[in-house]
Amino acid sequence: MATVNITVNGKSHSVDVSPETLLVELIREKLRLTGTHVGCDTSQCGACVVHVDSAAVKSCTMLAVSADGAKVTTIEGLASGAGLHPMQAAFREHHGLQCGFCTPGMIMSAVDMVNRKGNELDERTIREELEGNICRCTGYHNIVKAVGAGARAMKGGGKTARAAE
Amino acid sequence: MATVNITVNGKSHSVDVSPETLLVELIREKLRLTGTHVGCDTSQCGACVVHVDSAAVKSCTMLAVSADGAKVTTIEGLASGAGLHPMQAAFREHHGLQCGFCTPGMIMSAVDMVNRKGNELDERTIREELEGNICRCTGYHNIVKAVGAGARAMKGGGKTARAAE
Amino acid sequence: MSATGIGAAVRRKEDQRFITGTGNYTSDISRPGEVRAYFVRSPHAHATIKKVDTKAAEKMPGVVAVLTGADLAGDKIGGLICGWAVSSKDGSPMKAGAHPAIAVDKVRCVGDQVALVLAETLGQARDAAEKVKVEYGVLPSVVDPAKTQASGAPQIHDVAPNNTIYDWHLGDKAATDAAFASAKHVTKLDIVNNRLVPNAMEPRAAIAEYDQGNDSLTLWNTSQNPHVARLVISAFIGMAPEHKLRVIAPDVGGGFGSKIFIYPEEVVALWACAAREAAGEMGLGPFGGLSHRCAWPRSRHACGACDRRQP
Amino acid sequence: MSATGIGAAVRRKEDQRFITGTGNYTSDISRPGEVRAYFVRSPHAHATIKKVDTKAAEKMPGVVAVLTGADLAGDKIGGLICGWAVSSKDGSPMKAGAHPAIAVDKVRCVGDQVALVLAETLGQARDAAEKVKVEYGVLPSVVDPAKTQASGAPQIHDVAPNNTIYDWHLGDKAATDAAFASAKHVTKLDIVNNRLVPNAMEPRAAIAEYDQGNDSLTLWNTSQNPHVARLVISAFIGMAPEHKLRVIAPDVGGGFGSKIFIYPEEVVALWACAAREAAGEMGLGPFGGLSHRCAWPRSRHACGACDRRQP
Repeated sequence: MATVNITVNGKSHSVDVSPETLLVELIREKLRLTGTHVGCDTSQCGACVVHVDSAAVKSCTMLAVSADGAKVTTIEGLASGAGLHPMQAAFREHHGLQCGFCTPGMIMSAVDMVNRKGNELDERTIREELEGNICRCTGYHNIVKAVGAGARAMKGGGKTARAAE
Repeated sequence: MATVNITVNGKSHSVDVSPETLLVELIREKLRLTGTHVGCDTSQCGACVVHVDSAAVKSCTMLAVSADGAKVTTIEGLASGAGLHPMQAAFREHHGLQCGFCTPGMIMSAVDMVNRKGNELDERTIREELEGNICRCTGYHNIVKAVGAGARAMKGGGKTARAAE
Repeated sequence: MSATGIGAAVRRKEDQRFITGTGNYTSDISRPGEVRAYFVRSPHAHATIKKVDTKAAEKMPGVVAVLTGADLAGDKIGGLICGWAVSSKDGSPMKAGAHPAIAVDKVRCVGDQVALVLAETLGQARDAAEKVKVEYGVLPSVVDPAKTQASGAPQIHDVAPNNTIYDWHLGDKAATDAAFASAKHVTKLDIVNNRLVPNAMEPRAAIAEYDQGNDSLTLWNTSQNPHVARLVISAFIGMAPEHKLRVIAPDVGGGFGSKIFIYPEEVVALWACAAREAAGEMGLGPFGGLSHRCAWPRSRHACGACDRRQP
Repeated sequence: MSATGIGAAVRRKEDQRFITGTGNYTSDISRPGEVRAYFVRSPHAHATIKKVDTKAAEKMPGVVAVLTGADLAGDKIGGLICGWAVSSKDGSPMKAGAHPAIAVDKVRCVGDQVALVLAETLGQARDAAEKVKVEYGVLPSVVDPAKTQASGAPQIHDVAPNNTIYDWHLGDKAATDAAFASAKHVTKLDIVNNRLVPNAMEPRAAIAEYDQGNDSLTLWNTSQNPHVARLVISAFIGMAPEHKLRVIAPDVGGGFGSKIFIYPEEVVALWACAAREAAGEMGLGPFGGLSHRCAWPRSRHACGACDRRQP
């Protein structure tokens, strides 16, 4: 067993894990934050995207011990306070989800996209940047709309959104 | 933390507990054997009676660490195989229970009574011996009948019953 | 009498699980990530609460939160109600005092709830509860019902002068008086009712769970009437709309009427899950995201703690 | 178009939990004392099973039980059914082969279930699964549907000669022949239907729980129709009477029809809880009394593993 010291959504945890434990297993099974999903086990689908030290990471690709000392944000910790993060609100407003399974990963990737590429994202950029996130319900069209709208909405609330990480 | 090695219902366990943990807490919360009940926390009611090395013990009165190395039988392990122990069958047959909360302790005390006093128990003996087990539903009358009948039934199946411990 | 006919004994189906230790009483239930609750209770029958200092308790190992009556009042959780309203003979309604689920300014019986400690284990919660410092202003108490209405008796609820909640009369006074007046012989007798203390084998217990996704609450409790519990906790106490509150009564270890009532601990367990979760105090506790489950494993408190004839 | 009138967008209530990570999909559920399940699967499309040696696997850390098709057959658990019966044009019923939930004598596709490993953690179950030794007698396989009925093609099910389950005709043959005979021009065309592979984001998963006290089973699964699942698992597979089986479908992460079916893993998870509990193999496992909870966390297996065009 190894001890991982990790800050998740602003709270610090010290968790004993076996060495082969994946970050997503620590998040889901040890911390019981089940908003981060596992869709494929093969790093293709992106349902497990979280932010590790402010960068989007597929948490099924990272060992828990590699996240020792890291600050992690999951979908549960994205919004500051009781309301929604602007990107969450945009997914609802634009019907950017159906079954909801891919949605946490989509939103975490989208926020990372804005952090890297800014608030004005054209459709082509959004579609390229979402390559690592698979959805099977929506056909992507409304997801692309939601990400664009969410990116613009983050301009005003950007500080709050970043502060949450 | 202390490690307690204990055999419960024929299976051995190695359990880490804090030193003040009671035997009943180990049984209920660590092993999740919830048939043993806590009615009073003060060793009056007898709902927590189990057998420790073949003697009836109020498991809320014994520290878990004191049971290190012991063989424990709880209500879940009383019957051998899928059927009922003769004392369990007698409680059902004679309606020796209502809400069922005191029943596991009653049955474990009754079996211990037979082990100590034999298969022919008169009403006065049974009532005296049940002093440490409180029931609030039945008025005791059918419990006394059940214990007497169960004791006689154990004559035939006594070996099986004892073997289970 | 045939084996299956009229007069034959009918064996109960539920006995199978009760005699094999596989029943499912409230405190047998475990939910992932649950925290354990322990109440700090008043040692006085009547006292003002001057100060509740939770700081030292909050620093104890495993403690998730220490909550007080002020926190509860701040979240606007209503007090417990009396389900049976009685009017006095003059027609005035009963003068029932407020009954907050955690006492705020004053305790009114031994064992009144003063604070709630939530921790990873019950032992930790109990240890931390000893560190909650409560300053009481002890007041004279009255423990004999016959003396409560005497002149100068301590006044428990301001809304009920002379500690009189109602003055209840039934029947036809004029006809009764006339009957006695014309009676050949009249016998006078003081009748004192026995005090009834239902004292089931299973202590009270509760587990509450808040589902953030549906904004809904579930309460498992040792209840004789979960439907009424849902109605009262929803409509009168204001915890959640009825369709967002589920009350589950699993196997109940005796009740004798005492488990008809809604008890403060059940309300507090629900509130601790829901309201405090929203405030971020429990949501990311020691178990990560799922500590919005609060298990209050057991207490015998409500059975006769204020009755000097009961230990 | 008013904000609330006809034509206004209606925001979905369920979105709130899905966008905040507080949904409740099958593999998000955790039950106290659950053991984790991992299946040993066939690497061959067609092979006899000569021997399944579980001894080494049973000695691996954390292992509770290793179960095989022989164990399942011994407990008389029925195979999976085809819910849509089709008769051939000659009126004969379809020739559906047996479909045991764990293969017994023969595997018939890559990924066919051969053994189940139950352990305290999924990692332990997976490690132990590698120690299950299966001796196969590899048989020729047929993977192109167009070649399955050719002379000399490998025979998959003895009950279906030439691998033909049914020869289905619809319509009026005489009238169609007459129409073609009198047509001025006839175009001949081979039509090959696309293969459809519904591939939802949420993999299949199941959690089964056996309540010894009530002798009842609960299954949580990723199902589009829990009521039918209960009927089939009860009436056809014979796991338990319907009133002793509850099937709960929580949030489902896509299905597209693929989650209409009852899958072998769901049946096996239920059986592992109930039957093996009765046999004493699970009841007092590493978690004491409550290891009769079997969680099969996920697998993508059923989606196209036998389809050479799908990775």
